[in-house]
Amino acid sequence: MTAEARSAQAGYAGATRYRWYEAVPFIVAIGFYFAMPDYLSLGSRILIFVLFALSLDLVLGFGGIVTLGHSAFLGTGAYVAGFIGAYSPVSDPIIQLLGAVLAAGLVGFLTGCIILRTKGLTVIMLTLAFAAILLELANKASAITGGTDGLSGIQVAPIFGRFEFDLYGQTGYLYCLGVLLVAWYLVRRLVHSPFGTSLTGIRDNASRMHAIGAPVYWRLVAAYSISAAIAGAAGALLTQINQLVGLDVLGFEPSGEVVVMLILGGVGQIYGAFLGPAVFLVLQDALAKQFPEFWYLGIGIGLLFVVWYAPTGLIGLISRVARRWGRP
Amino acid sequence: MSVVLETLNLQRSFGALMVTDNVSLSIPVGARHALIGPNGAGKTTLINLLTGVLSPSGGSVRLDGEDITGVGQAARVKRGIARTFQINSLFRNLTVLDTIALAVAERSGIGWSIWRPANSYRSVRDECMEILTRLGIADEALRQISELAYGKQRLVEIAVALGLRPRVLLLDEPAAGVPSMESGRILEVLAELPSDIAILMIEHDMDLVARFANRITVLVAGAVLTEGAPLEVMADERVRSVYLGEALHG
Amino acid sequence: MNPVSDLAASLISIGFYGISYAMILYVISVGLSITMGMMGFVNLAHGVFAMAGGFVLSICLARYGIPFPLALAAAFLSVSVASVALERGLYARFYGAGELTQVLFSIGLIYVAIALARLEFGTQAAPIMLPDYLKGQVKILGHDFPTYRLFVIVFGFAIAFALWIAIEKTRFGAFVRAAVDNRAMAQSIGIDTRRLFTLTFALGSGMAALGGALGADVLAPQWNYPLEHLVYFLIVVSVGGFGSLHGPFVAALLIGIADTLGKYWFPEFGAFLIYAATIGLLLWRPHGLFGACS
Amino acid sequence: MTRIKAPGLFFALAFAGLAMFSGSGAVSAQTIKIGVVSTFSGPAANFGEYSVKAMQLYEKLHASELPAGVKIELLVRDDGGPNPDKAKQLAQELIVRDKVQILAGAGFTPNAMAIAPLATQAKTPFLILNAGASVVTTKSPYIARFSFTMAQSAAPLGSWAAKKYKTAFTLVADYGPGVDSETAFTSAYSASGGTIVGSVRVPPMTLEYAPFLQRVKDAKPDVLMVFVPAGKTATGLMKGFVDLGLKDAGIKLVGPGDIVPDEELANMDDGAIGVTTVYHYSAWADRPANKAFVEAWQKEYGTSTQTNTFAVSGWDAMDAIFQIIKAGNGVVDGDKAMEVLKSYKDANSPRGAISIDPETRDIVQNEYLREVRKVDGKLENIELETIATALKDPVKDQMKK
Repeated sequence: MTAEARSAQAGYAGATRYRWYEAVPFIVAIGFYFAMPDYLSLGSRILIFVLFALSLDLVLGFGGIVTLGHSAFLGTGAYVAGFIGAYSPVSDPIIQLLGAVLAAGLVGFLTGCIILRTKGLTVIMLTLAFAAILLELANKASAITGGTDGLSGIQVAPIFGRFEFDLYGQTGYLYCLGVLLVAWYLVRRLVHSPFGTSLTGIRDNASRMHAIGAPVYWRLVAAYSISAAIAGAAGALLTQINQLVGLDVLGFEPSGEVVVMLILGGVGQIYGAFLGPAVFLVLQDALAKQFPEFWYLGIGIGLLFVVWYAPTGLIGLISRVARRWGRP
Repeated sequence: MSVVLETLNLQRSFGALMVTDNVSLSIPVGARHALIGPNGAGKTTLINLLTGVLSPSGGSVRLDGEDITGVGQAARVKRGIARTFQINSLFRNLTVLDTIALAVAERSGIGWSIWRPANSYRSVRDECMEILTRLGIADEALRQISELAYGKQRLVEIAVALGLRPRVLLLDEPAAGVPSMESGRILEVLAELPSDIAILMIEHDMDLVARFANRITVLVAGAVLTEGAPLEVMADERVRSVYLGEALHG
Repeated sequence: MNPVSDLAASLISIGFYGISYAMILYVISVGLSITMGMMGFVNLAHGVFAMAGGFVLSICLARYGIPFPLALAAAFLSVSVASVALERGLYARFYGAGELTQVLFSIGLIYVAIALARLEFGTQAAPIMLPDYLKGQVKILGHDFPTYRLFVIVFGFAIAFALWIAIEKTRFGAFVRAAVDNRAMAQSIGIDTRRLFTLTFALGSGMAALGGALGADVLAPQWNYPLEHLVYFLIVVSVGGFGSLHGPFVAALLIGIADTLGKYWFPEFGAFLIYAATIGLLLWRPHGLFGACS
Repeated sequence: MTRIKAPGLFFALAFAGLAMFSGSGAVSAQTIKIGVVSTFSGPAANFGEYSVKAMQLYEKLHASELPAGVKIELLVRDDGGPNPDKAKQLAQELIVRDKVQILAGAGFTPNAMAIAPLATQAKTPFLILNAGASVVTTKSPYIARFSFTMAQSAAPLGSWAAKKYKTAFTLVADYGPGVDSETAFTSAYSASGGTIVGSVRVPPMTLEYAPFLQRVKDAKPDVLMVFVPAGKTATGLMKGFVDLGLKDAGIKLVGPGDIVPDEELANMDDGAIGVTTVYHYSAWADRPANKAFVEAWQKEYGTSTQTNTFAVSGWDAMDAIFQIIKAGNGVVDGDKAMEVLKSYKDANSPRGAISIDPETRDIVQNEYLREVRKVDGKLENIELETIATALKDPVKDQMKK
């Protein structure tokens, strides 16, 4: 990436104004709504994972924290939204969403305070371990979580009291898109702020950031908590769309897959988080249909291909191609 | 001259190895102080102790007469101690401007701002450009660090430290790895720094030390061998033998 | 009936199982520790080699009736050789790449491997038919111990000893230690790190295969093996401290015994204990028990 | 200035790519579409694989019975394991996009629960092929179960065990089915006068059972009831049972049939011999209907593969689907189909006489006492006696009382 391209993104000399291509994901998403009304269920799933990947991009892409336990927050959000819907009279989706965001942010803050004292592989192990403990906890507390049978009986009222979640998933899709839009705006502001720039600095060279007097640890804890809160929102959406929470939201699979999706798309560039999940889930959907039993092979080869030819992810690949075309 | 930074019997050991052995230094306001010694003498360790990267096994560090031995790295920076690194320690993926702006932003307390875009902080940008102009690298402001020549990266190292508006500047071999033609430029830059900044410089190049310093401390095996005015120190037999040995090795 | 000697008998029995489980973990993980420490490669696909070892053993025993010791050797050799091709063809390209790329690469490799394993071996675990002389029980000091578990323990200690000799006392070992300490330095003093990496990688993968084969009776070779057991291997390596040789040994013993005793005394805490212990240990020593503290 | 133009293009392509996968096209009105959402990858890949194979086999053998011109199309989707959100997405797409008339599958209870509201909304009959939690059928009036409930085997097992053994220990995997069978066994066993001397719940993916079995050994029960996931976990348990000397100590190992699955027996060693279980099916049952089923299966898929519970669920479900199609003469209407299902009876299923309880839409079937024996050098589940005839789900029966 050239200096111009980089500075066009963020930083003190950067440009914060919006460029046309930043609207593309949303235009495509809206186009998708009209063009493929039969695929809105897959569409919602993609939007939710985009949100999840976006939250991961904040810590992994901008903060440089490699985590294999991000499902801890997806799961916390999913269960808290589920608890509110199942055990309290509150069935308003927005309130459930906010509850999930707060709870996941809090869990992120508490675990972040511990995890971020360490570095490298130790961080990976600690994130893994915390997610595993939460999974065990949810399994043990089957009286309230439903254990492996899942938490059901979740009441979700129509959004704003008007728009009901329907069989075709139209409301759900637009709702997810709305939440994603808000989260994207927040993340974008954050990334362009001095805080975001300092995160990039920490990722590139933490000891340098110490030397200029930045409170590196607390910056990371803050980023981690915000990321957790956004992941919690993704979890809440999952709950509200399905009106059911399964134990698998806390499992290793979402943690691992979201990392794969994000790296596939490209880390630290916001839009990699949009592209990665879209490609991964569409591929998964298509391959699982063609060869229901062996889609791993396709995904695996696809990943090796990307690692081999596009180490900066699909976004990196695209900008390379774009540059070549742009300057013959 | 009032003392700004001093150490009293500072000690640090790694296991059985004493890397800083009873070092007492005192740096007055406006000092141009050089710290020399052979490889492994514990010079960088001393800087790490002064900046709070390492905590000492014994002794104390004082700033303006106040004990800051237990004070963390960030807080020391806030109180005016800045450093550069022996090996370029910059942000490969950031621009020169952003690199310095990070320091300026931390100093002016906007590092926590999460809503306003960074580029809307005009004053930060102006201050960065002012520093870059002073160092003669304003043209490079928008280039990425990794695209810069090594000598220019050394200047950026100094610029970052200046962005912190230090009262005490600790330079860890500012000209290391720079061809002698360019090292002259670095010396010029240092000479132009405000005279009220106290500077402690680690340096190997005796030529450079002779031109820069008005006081020299010689560190050998973690302990102070001698301290004094440049001519005095360079005439010292022990120093000569240490450096002769070093030269033969090197 | 004497409750004290009853408890002692139970503990001896449990401890025995814990140690044999630990040996399996150790033999599989030690290779990962060395490759991670020396090449700085986050190889999440290490379990693939262990799985391959298990499958090779199963095929040798069930399909071709090859004697057990030869089958173990075959697992080690075939996987070592195959891993050289993988290392030269794929891994080598990513030595300089970042952690993230390596994570993605090795996950891709896992996906491909498990898909192939499924195509070849189906969804069920491969059967392991132990020879008769390793079945049954052995009586030692009045206690009955399963013969195979005893074999695993003896074998594990022998491997640990052999590796210690190989790394501490041979020229190859000296090179490996030098490269773990400082790769650039090793290169500058004339060590052919390229070849050294390949050899070490082959050794590490071979150890994984040996461990996978040795442990196949407990951790049955099945196509999802590399993902299923990944976390345990990583725990052993990170608790032991990567790049260390005796680290994984001590960590495996610690984890094997603690896990087994924990499940015996507090079964209701299930998997909590092991994760809580890992978190505790890593907070106490972030670089692991024997990791380089830099 | 560099403009990153292509991302947009790529997004467009990525989503446009979707369009290509959507083209199922128009089919003749006489094609009945059946969507199967089950597990074909992950540790539980057997669930879907065997059910679908049995459904295809039934369809192949009975195609001539369909009304003239009517064809059946199976649309198979992989939920990858206990992933309710994935299962729900797949089911929803099958309903709204592929317009399937009948749904089947659900290896896991949470997946069934996630699909249930869709079945209700779309009035699509949903035939459960595995998920065994009692509560599943209450989640939608369009659900009918062709597999089993956990209590159906565990409760008769408890009553039977209490008559022969005074003290029992239970060891179950700490997840839904395990806890369900523990509960059903314990209450039946206690009700019939037995004493539970201990119980332990183990992590579901446990392979090394030594520490748990040592607890059992310490407690010295007469009988040990276990439920752990089929496959290598169950194999590991039986190895430990022998290795730790529980078998020699005279402790009897019993459990629901899930612990000695028919398709896994070939991979188990002799440690499994003597394990006594209660289940609704055995591949070695000598009912003529079963012999014919096994023969047809092995002719189609090879003699090395066994029929099992997933296969028989798929087989019977397909039989019911044929009845629905025949009753509607090629037209499937959700409500009418449910009427057919509620009165569904088959005296000649490979598992014996079965029917669907019109009240609960749950399966009513026999339970057999079986023992693992070695016959001609191979392990087989031999049915000893029928210990419950036309048994309804005991949990729902109890709730009524």
